Amino acid sequence: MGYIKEERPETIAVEGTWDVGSYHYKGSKLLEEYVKGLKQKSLIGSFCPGCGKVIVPPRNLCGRCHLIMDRRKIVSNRGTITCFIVTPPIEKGKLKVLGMDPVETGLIKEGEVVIPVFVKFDGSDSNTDTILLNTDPKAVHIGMRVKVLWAKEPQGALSDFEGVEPL
Amino acid sequence: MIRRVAIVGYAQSHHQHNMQKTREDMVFEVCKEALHHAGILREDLDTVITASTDFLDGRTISNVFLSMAVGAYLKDESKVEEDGTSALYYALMRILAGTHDVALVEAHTQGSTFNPHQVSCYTLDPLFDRQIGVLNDIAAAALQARIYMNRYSVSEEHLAMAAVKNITNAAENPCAHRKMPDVSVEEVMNSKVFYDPIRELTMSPISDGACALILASEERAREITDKPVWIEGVGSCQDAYLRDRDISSLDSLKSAASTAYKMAGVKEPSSELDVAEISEKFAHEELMIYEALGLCQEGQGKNLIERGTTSRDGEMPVNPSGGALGADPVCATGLIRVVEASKQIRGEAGGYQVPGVHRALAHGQFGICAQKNTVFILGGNGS
Amino acid sequence: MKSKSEIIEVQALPFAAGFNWSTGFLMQRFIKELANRKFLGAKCPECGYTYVPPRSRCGKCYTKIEEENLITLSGKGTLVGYTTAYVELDGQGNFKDLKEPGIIGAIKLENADSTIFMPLEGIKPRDVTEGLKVEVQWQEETKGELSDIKCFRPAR
Amino acid sequence: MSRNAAIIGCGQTKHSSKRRDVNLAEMVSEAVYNALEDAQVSLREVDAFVVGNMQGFGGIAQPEQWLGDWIGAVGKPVIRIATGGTTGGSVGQGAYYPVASGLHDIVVAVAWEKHSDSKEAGATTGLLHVGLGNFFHAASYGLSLKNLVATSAVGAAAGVAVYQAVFYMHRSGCSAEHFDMVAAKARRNAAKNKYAHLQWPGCTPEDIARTEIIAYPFRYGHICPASDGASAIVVAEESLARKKTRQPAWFKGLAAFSDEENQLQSENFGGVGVLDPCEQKGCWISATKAYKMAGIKDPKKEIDVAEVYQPFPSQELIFAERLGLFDEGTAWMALEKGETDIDGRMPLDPSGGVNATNAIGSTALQRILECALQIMGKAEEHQVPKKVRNAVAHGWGGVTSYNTVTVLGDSPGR
Repeated sequence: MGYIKEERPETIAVEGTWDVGSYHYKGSKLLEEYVKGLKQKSLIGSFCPGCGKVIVPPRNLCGRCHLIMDRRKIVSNRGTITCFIVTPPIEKGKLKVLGMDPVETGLIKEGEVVIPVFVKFDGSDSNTDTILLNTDPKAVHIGMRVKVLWAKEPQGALSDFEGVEPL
Repeated sequence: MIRRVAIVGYAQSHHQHNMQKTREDMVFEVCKEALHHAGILREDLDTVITASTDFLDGRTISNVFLSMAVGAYLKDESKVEEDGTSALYYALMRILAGTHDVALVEAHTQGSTFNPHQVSCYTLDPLFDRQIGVLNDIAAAALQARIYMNRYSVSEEHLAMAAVKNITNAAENPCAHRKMPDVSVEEVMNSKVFYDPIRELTMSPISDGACALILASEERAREITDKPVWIEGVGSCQDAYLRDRDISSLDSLKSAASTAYKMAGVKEPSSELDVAEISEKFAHEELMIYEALGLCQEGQGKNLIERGTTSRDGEMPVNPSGGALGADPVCATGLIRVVEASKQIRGEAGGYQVPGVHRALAHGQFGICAQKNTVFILGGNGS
Repeated sequence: MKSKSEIIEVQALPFAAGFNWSTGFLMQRFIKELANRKFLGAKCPECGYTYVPPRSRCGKCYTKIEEENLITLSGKGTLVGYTTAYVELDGQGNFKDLKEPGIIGAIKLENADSTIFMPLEGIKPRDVTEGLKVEVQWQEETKGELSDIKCFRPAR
Repeated sequence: MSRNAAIIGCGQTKHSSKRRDVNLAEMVSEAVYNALEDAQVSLREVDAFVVGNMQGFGGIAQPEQWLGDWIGAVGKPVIRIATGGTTGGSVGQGAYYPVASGLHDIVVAVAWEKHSDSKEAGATTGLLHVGLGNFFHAASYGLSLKNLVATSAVGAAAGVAVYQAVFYMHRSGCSAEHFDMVAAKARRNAAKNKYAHLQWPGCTPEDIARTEIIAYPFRYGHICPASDGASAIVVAEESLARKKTRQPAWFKGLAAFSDEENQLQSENFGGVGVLDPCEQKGCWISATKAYKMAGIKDPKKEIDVAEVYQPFPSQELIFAERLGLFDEGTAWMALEKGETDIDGRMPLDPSGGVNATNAIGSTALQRILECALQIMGKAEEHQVPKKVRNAVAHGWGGVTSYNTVTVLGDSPGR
C-alpha cells in the first residue's frame, strides 16, 4: 500500500541567506599542542587533576569536576574499538561534502566502504572519533584491537593521524 | 510570591572588544567565580539556566558545548534563547515552584563572533522587511529616536549628555568595556554618525562578555550568605512586531514595570527606588526608559539628565555602572544589570557605589526597539 | 581560576545557508499584485485594523482575515518617522560607509494602520519633515516581486 | 508550597514534508488556535507564552519577535527556550514552571519547525552548524578530509544514533530486524494519527527491510523524516484546570539532565569521556528524578504508555530501557511479543513518534502533547485501549546527551 501521499497547494517563496562563513570563531590552542604531538607520532591527552581522567584529543575542562584540565599525558598508540559504523559502498553522486563529491575528487575510491570508529586508546578514558583503515568490513567488531596509522611524513597536522588499523 | 528567593552570589567578565578567550573559557571562569563568590560548590546547585542564541553564538544549539563549562553536568538544565534576565526569570520560577532550591544563571555573547547588528536583520519579518533590506536595529532605533525627539523637543545634546553620564560612569567600573573617563558632550556629538541621530557614542559598544549569578530559596539563601539580595518583584512583557506597534512608546516596558512594582509594593518608583540599572542600547532609550519606568512624566526624561537627577550622586541614580552604553555583550547585558544592582545593595560597587541602597531596579531588553522587556525589583540590607 | 589555553582566530570557510520562505496566500497575492502596481492591505473584518502587507490573522483581535478582506491602497501615505543612513550592513557583518547618505522613512499609508519602513528618495535629508506626504515609486518594469517597490518619494 | 499544573488543551498542525501552503507565522498560529479551541480558553485568559524552535533551521533569528502577535503573544511575558532536539521538551517543561511558581495561571507553550524553508535538504545547515566552529577550527590544523567525509557520510546526529545502535545490538543481542519492526510499527501507528507525517497503513517489517542501507544497521526505512509542523499545549493551574476540563493531564514529575554534551567530540575538537554511546546517563537520571517527584515507584507497573523520542528505531528500545520501562537489554523481546504495540502491555509511541513525524523543535513537545491526549482520552484512533493513569514523555537532544523526561497523570498526585 505504501505511504499516504498528501497533496497541498503551494505558495510562492521569498529567499534569504545566513552568512555562516562570515563568523569569527575563537579556537583553543590545545589543538596546536595535540598536532605537535602528532608530528612526533604521539597522542597527547588532557589529564584532570580532580578525577584523573585522560581525554584524547585533549579537552579544556572536566565538567565532572568543574576544573581546567591543565595537565597533559601521552597515551598509547594502541587501543580498542568501542563502537563502529560501516557505510555502504560509497558511489559517485551519492554524497556531497562541502559541495564536493568525494568520489569525484578522488578522496574516496568508487565503491569504498568507510568505517568510522570510536577508539579508546590504552591509558585514556575517552572515545576518540576516527576511521578504521585496511580492514575487511566484516571483521570489524567491538573490542577489536587497533593501532594508529600514521602518515608517512607527519607534518604536525590532524591528517598525520590517518586513522587506525588492526594490530 | 509564594516563596522568597534571593541572589546570593555573582560574577561577570571584564567585558571588552574581541576578548582573547574562547567562549568556553570565558563562560567557565564567570561560573566558577560566581560559585566562589557565593561560597558554594557546583555540587550545591540544583539547576542551571543559561542564555545565549544560535545566531549570536554562530552555532546551532548554542549551549551544547558549554553545559560542562557552566557546571551543568548532571544538573537539571535548560536554556533560554534571549536576554539573561529571561534566564533569571525562568530560574526564579523553578525555585518558586519548589522543585529546586539553588540555581545558577549564566548569560553570554561574544559580539566579536559576528556583528550583533547584522543578526538583528535576521529577526525582521523574512517575507517583507528583511527583503526590503533597509532596516536593522540601529536604523529602527534612529527612527524611534527621531519620533521621540520631535514629539518632546529632545535635542541631540540631551542624548549626548545621557551618553556622557553612562560612559563616564563606566570608566569607574572595572568590568565595563568603554574606558573614556574624560568623554565630553562635544566628543559624543562629533563621533561617527551611523543612522542620524545615532552615533558611535550614543549606541552601545559591541562587547564580548559573560555574567553568572546564583539564586537560592530563602532557607538556602540564609545558610549561604548574610547579605542576600531578595527578589521582590518581577515583570516581563513583549510588544508586537515593529510594523504594528508604536515604536516611539515602550509599552511592554511600562507593562513589565507595573507588574514588578505591584508585586514589590512600589507605588512611587522615583522615591522608593534607590538606584536603577537599565539596558539602554542607545542614549535616547535611556530617556524613554525613565518615562516608561515612571521615574518621571512622559516627555520629561530630558529634565532628569539636564538636572543631573540620574547621575551617580543625584537623587535617583541610573546606571552608576555605565549601563549598556558601557558594555553590551548582548545576552549578558540584562543579567549584568541585575548583578550591578545587587552589588549596589550589598555595598560591593567600589568606586561607583551609591550610598545607602536598599532597593534597586534592574532592567533587561531584547529585540529591535526594545520589543521585549524584563524588570526586577531587588531589595536587601547589605550595605 | 584562570585557564591556560590561549586562543587562535578560526578562519571560517566561505559558506552561506540559503532559505526560501513560503509566503502563504495573502502575502502571495500582495507580491503578485505589485506587478499591476497595486498595493494591497488586509482589513480585519472584526476590528478594522488594516495591515500592510496583508496577513491572515489579526494581531490586535486575533480574528482570521480572508482573501475577501483585502483592500487596494493608494500607495500614498504620510511620513511618521525618518532617519538618514550614513552606513549600511553588507550581509557579512561589516558596516560600509554609503557614498551618498540614504533616507529611511517610517510610513503610514492612507487607509492603513501598519507602519512600513522604506527607502525615501527624491528629497534632501535636511528637507525631510514628519508629516511629509509620500507615495510609492515603482520600478520601470514591475514583475510581481517585492523589488517592484523601488522606493517612496515625496507625493507629487 | 508548589501549585499543581495540568495540560488542558492540545493543538497540532498536520505534519508533512512541505507546508508550502502557509508561511511560518500561519503554521505556528494553526497549532496555537487549535490548542486554545481544544482548551476552551480565549487569548485574553492566557498569561504567558513559552515558545521555541531551532532558529538555524528556519534562518530566522528570534522568530517570536516577528510572529508573536500572530499567536496573541503581545503585552505578555514570552519566554523563548531552545535546547536542540529537546527544544519541544524544554518548552513543554518551561510551561509547567510559570504555573507551578504561582506567577501565571494559564500558559501556552508552542514549538515548531519548518524544514522546507531551508534550501538544504533535511536542513543540513542547521545540523552541520552545530559543529561548524569546531570544524573550521580543525580545518586550520589540517583536518583529514577523509575523516570529514566519514563523519558526513553518516551525518552528525545520525552518526551517534548508529553508534548507539551498534553498541546496543552488541550488548542486548537484538538484531537489525528489530529495528525494522519498530519502524514498521511507527508507520502503522502514524497512519492512525491524523497529524502524523509518514503514514503507512499496514506497514510490515519486510516493507522496511526492502529499503536501501544507509549505514549498517540502518536503512532508509528506519530514518525519521524532516517535517514541517507545530504543536502547542495550554497549561493551567489546578482550579482553572478542573473548571475547564473534565480530564486534565496533570504534570506529576519532570527533569532534564545531560551527561557530557556530545558523543562525537567536545568543544575545540576534544575527545569525549563517555565510553558507552547508549548509556545516556542523562535519561535515566531524568527519569529517576521525574518518577520520584511523581511518586512513581515502579515505572514498569505504573506507567501505562510512553512517548519515547526515537528518530531512529533503535532509540525506542534504548530509551524505553533508560526510562525504566523494561529491564536492561530486554525491550526488543517485549517488542517481539507485541507488548509495545498500541494494544500491548506497554505501548511505545502510539502516535508513531518522532520516527514518523519530525519537526525538530516541536517533536519533544509532541511527546508531551501525545501523552496528554492519551490521559485525556482524546487520542482518537491511536488511543490505547486501557485506562491511562500515568504516561511518560521523553525528549532527546542537546547535541546527543541531553534528555527531558516528563511524567503526566490523570490526577495531580499530591
